[in-house]
Amino acid sequence: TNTLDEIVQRGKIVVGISLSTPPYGMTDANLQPAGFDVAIANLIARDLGVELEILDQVSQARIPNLTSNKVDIVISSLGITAERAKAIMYTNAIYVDEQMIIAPTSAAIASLEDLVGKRVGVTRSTTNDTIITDKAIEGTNIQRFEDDAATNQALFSGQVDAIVSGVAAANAINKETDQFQRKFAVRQSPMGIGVRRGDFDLHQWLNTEIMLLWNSGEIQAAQQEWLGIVNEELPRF
Amino acid sequence: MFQQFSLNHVYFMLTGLGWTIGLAAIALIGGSIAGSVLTLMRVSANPVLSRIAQVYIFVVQGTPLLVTLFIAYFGSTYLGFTVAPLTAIAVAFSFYAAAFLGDIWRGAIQSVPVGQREGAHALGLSGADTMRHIIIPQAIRIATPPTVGFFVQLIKNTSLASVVGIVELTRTAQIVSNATFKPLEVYLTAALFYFLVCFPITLFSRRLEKRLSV
Amino acid sequence: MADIDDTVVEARKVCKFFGKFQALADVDLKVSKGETIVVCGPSGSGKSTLIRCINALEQHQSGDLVVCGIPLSGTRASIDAVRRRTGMVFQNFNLFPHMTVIENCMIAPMKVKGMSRDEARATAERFLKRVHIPEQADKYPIQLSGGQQQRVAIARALSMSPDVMLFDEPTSALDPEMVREVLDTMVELAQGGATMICVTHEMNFARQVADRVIFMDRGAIIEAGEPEAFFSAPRSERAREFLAQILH
Amino acid sequence: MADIDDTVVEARKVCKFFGKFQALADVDLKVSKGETIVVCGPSGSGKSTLIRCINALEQHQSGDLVVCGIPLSGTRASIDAVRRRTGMVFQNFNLFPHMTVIENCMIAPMKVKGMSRDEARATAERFLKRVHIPEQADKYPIQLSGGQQQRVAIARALSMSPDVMLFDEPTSALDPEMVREVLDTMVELAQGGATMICVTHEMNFARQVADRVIFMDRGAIIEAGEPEAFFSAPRSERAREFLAQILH
Amino acid sequence: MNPLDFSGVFSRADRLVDGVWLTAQISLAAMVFALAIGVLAAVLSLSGNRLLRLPVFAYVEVIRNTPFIVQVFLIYFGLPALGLRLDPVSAAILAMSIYGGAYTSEIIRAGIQSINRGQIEAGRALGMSPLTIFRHVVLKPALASVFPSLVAQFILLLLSSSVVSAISVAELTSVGNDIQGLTLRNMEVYLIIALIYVALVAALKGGMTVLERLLFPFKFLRR
Ligand SMILES: Nc1ncnc2c1ncn2[C@@H]1O[C@H](COP(=O)(O)OP(=O)(O)OP(=O)(O)O)[C@@H](O)[C@H]1O
Ligand SMILES: Nc1ncnc2c1ncn2[C@@H]1O[C@H](COP(=O)(O)OP(=O)(O)OP(=O)(O)O)[C@@H](O)[C@H]1O
Ligand SMILES: [Mg+2]
Ligand SMILES: [Mg+2]
Repeated sequence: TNTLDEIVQRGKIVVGISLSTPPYGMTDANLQPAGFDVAIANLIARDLGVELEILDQVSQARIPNLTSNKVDIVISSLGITAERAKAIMYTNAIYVDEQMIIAPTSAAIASLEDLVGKRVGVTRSTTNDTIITDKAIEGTNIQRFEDDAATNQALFSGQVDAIVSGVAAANAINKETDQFQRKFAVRQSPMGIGVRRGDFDLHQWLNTEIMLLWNSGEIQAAQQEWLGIVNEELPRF
Repeated sequence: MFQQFSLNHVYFMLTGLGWTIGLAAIALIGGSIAGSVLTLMRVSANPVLSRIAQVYIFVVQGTPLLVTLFIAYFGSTYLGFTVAPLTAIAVAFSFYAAAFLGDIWRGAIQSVPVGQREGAHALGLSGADTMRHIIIPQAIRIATPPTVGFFVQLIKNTSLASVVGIVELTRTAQIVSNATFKPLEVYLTAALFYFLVCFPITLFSRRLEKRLSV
Repeated sequence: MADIDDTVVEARKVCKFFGKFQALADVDLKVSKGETIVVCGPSGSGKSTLIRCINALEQHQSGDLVVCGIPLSGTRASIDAVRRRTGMVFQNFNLFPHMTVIENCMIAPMKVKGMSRDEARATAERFLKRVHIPEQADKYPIQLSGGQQQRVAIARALSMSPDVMLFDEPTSALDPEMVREVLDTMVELAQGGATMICVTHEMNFARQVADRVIFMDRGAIIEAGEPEAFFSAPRSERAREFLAQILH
Repeated sequence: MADIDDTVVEARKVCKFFGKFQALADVDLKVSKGETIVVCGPSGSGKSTLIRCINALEQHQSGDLVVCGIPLSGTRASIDAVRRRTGMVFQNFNLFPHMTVIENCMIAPMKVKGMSRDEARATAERFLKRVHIPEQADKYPIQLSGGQQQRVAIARALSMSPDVMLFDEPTSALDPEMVREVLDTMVELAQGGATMICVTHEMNFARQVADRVIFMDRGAIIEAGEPEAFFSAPRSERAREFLAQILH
Repeated sequence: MNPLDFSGVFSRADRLVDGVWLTAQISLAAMVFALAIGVLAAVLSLSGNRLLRLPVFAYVEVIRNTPFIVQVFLIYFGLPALGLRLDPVSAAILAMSIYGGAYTSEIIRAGIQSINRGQIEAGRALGMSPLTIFRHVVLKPALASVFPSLVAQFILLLLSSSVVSAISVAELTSVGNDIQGLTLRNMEVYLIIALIYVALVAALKGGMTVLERLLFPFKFLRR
């Protein structure tokens, strides 16, 4: 079966998005799906000339939904790693996030060394998690929470000394309060769209689409609207 | 970008509550049917059937419901077919509830004194008539409180349905919590909704227990 | 099912084992129509097992047991047929607590004999009158005294018009003053011509109506005879000991 | 706590109500040291209530009740003191199922009298010997026959060396052959000089050892007298009826 | 459809072992505390005093009728506002104890009520104080009679420990979720996790059966 043909034939693309990970996937004030991932999904559906159906998914269901044909693609702030790429195929990046350390303004934290002996919160299974796990110096106490709300709450309630967060979330926190500030960036990480292994036609079409959307400036506009920053360059592979 | 936790969100959570109640109904009905089958297997004179039921109960009770649901929904692909979310829920919850209800109901049936069965047999009542007119009416009174108690847990467990993409109460709470970054307030609201649904049921069960014990 | 002679129960060399334990050892017994038999013996001697085998609540393993002309072969059909034609009264009454007195007496005639509700009610009322408690028909068992409950149990068994009534220590769970009313009911039954096998230690009852007293020990029938002869001069040592013990 | 005379129990116009229902009506009773009293009467006549008031399991509402020289006034102290000095044996034994026989007999001496474990064990062994079952010391109650269990219950009560032993139908839950062994134990006790109040319908026991038989009905003591006189010629109509009923 | 590939799970077996160990520890600790809370609450709920019964009623009903995850959040994120800051493991044990205690108390209450009144009267007749009667006459047979229900509840408590992954306790489910995130092999991880839980439950059941025989030998005797 060729997923690309199927999508066109049925006139509908089913996209798996987590609606509980703002600003990527969320609901707006009218409780309609919104966010960066949703914006990209809309553009893709428009250019395919088909209707868009969004399937809300919890993080454990993202990949099974894809591999068991419940969705056609996954746009769900999926960080790209080599091990993950064994389970699914990634398209070219649609956003490169920067993992920031956020901590109370009063805390003297300037480098990974300063995190030794401290409790660092992160949302489980996100790129943030992968990166801090990879980079943290021996002795750093990493605590993994199930979603961003819990991770942020841990910081607010003092249950952790710092958290690792994407730029957008950091912006949002700063908008709310000045008790916490960004300390330093740990690393940059690209995020792509997930496609079933072997779906080469669809994969190729999406890469083409991403290149066109970048050239037309629509990806940048979506980044600006939802993430508050615009990447200078997107890596391609 | 943070939204204020507003009445709008509460409405949204109410739609989730609607799903929760619907799912609970599916789980209760499916679970009761499957539970009856398992109970009959468990109390049957056939040692093979009873043994199968025993192993089934042990394995399913020992497996987290999330995993059961996950396997029901996604595992079917490995067998070459796909199932709709609601089908998966009906199947997984029925299987899960059957394991617990089978246990509860078997206990109730066996706690009817043997003298009752013998009294019926001595009168010449058939096995089926004995079950229907003598054993089950008495077992129901014994089984009702623990059954109702289990139903409450089942209602709370429908929160796991989010894994198959259903936006029930707990999932709406997650979504709202992540949009507002106010997990405490949001989850407390959700807890209140659950409480309002479940408390009348446990209260009913307590009443029943009291009435039956006198 | 030829009932040509008057034999209601005939046991020949009946044995019953629970696992390795032998509860009945080569029991021979013949009970004719209209007879009243009293069975006594120490605890664990197999009295209950004997009458439970007779109405097929237990299955004997060897020997022949013919009840109401039906050889108990272990088939469903023979078991069902025998249970229909025997009535049983238990020590603990075993009334159905969720049914009223009259419902207790109606359920078997309706479900087993296929009587209509009205017919069953009429029958039940007749037998409740026979045991002198027609006015309790609509109460639940728990609202009755022990003596009344046991009389309901007798009426319930009678409502199937059995060929033989089996009693397993029907008075031993009763308060002393209630024993009398149940025994009186049983005496009436016996004098009315019913065939009865009663496990009981009420020796006055045995004296009054038993045609034969049977003494069991360790699964075997040790002695059988007319009540007067048995009580005044038991032949076996064991029966003597036993009687000395229960007639403190 | 002047025990100058030999009175162990003295009741004067004792009344006991359950709600509006009067269970004891102006009961007068005097029991002296070494006496054996048998109490009988129909079900619900207040026999149990009487002996439960005597050991303060129930609180009477009016009248005076003095047990072992202690006026039962309802205070914690008087209740505790009376319970220590009375021993009670129940119809259903009420042994502690989770303790071995000897532990059943040791727990009260240790926890109430503060005996050491060794002392309590020695006492318990003595009383188990007295009731003729020293060899069952390490079994659990469920492993014993009913008669043995009741004898353990007697030993347990004796282990507190009570001034008076109270028995509430100690043999009525027993198989007929076991009644004898318990009665024998009680006879030995009585003949050994113990003060005993026994609710029982075992008339032969009463004949053998009772100093007085007390007949109760509807909460009142109707008749009291020597056993022979009471059994052969009860004065009251009610007692006559009752005796006719239980001596079927 | 992807073929099943367990290599990413097996290569992280050491982390699973750590997770199992932590799951076992917090579950056992919670069982002990839940039992203690359950006994206390059961006694209070049977007391004649309304002022003692009412709080227990409220406790049991609130806990039974609200999701466990909310109770976990309140203890971990809510208590700091009151000045009590617990590390994740302590918060998890506390939450599980409170949750298990509510169910346990109902079970133990039933056990205490199932004790024959005659037992208590026998204790009184022997002159025992109420406390002595409770400790030596009531509690042990009560626990013995409801032991199977307690074990069933403990199994549910063990399974409920998976929820505390939400407050960053690295128990079995949490380790499983980590591995899912790293490998995206969700089905494989869940199959292994389910097997481990079934094994844990089997071990718990086995242990409890042995314990039952040791603690309550009188339950297994026949004449
Ligand atoms: N279902 C059973 N399984 C195993 N053994 C049994 C069973 N039923 C009875 N027995 C044993 O068979 C023997 C005879 O039992 P039965 O009940 O017939 O005695 P009984 O004479 O009626 O005694 P009792 O006077 O105590 O009622 C006893 O030793 C008893 O333990
Ligand atoms: N706790 C109680 N509450 C209410 N009524 C009670 C209570 N205990 C006893 N009674 C009533 O008091 C009356 C006397 O009871 P009691 O147990 O003393 O009688 P008894 O002579 O021992 O009878 P039995 O021979 O049946 O044991 C009965 O009518 C009984 O119903
Ligand atoms: Mg018997
Ligand atoms: Mg009494």
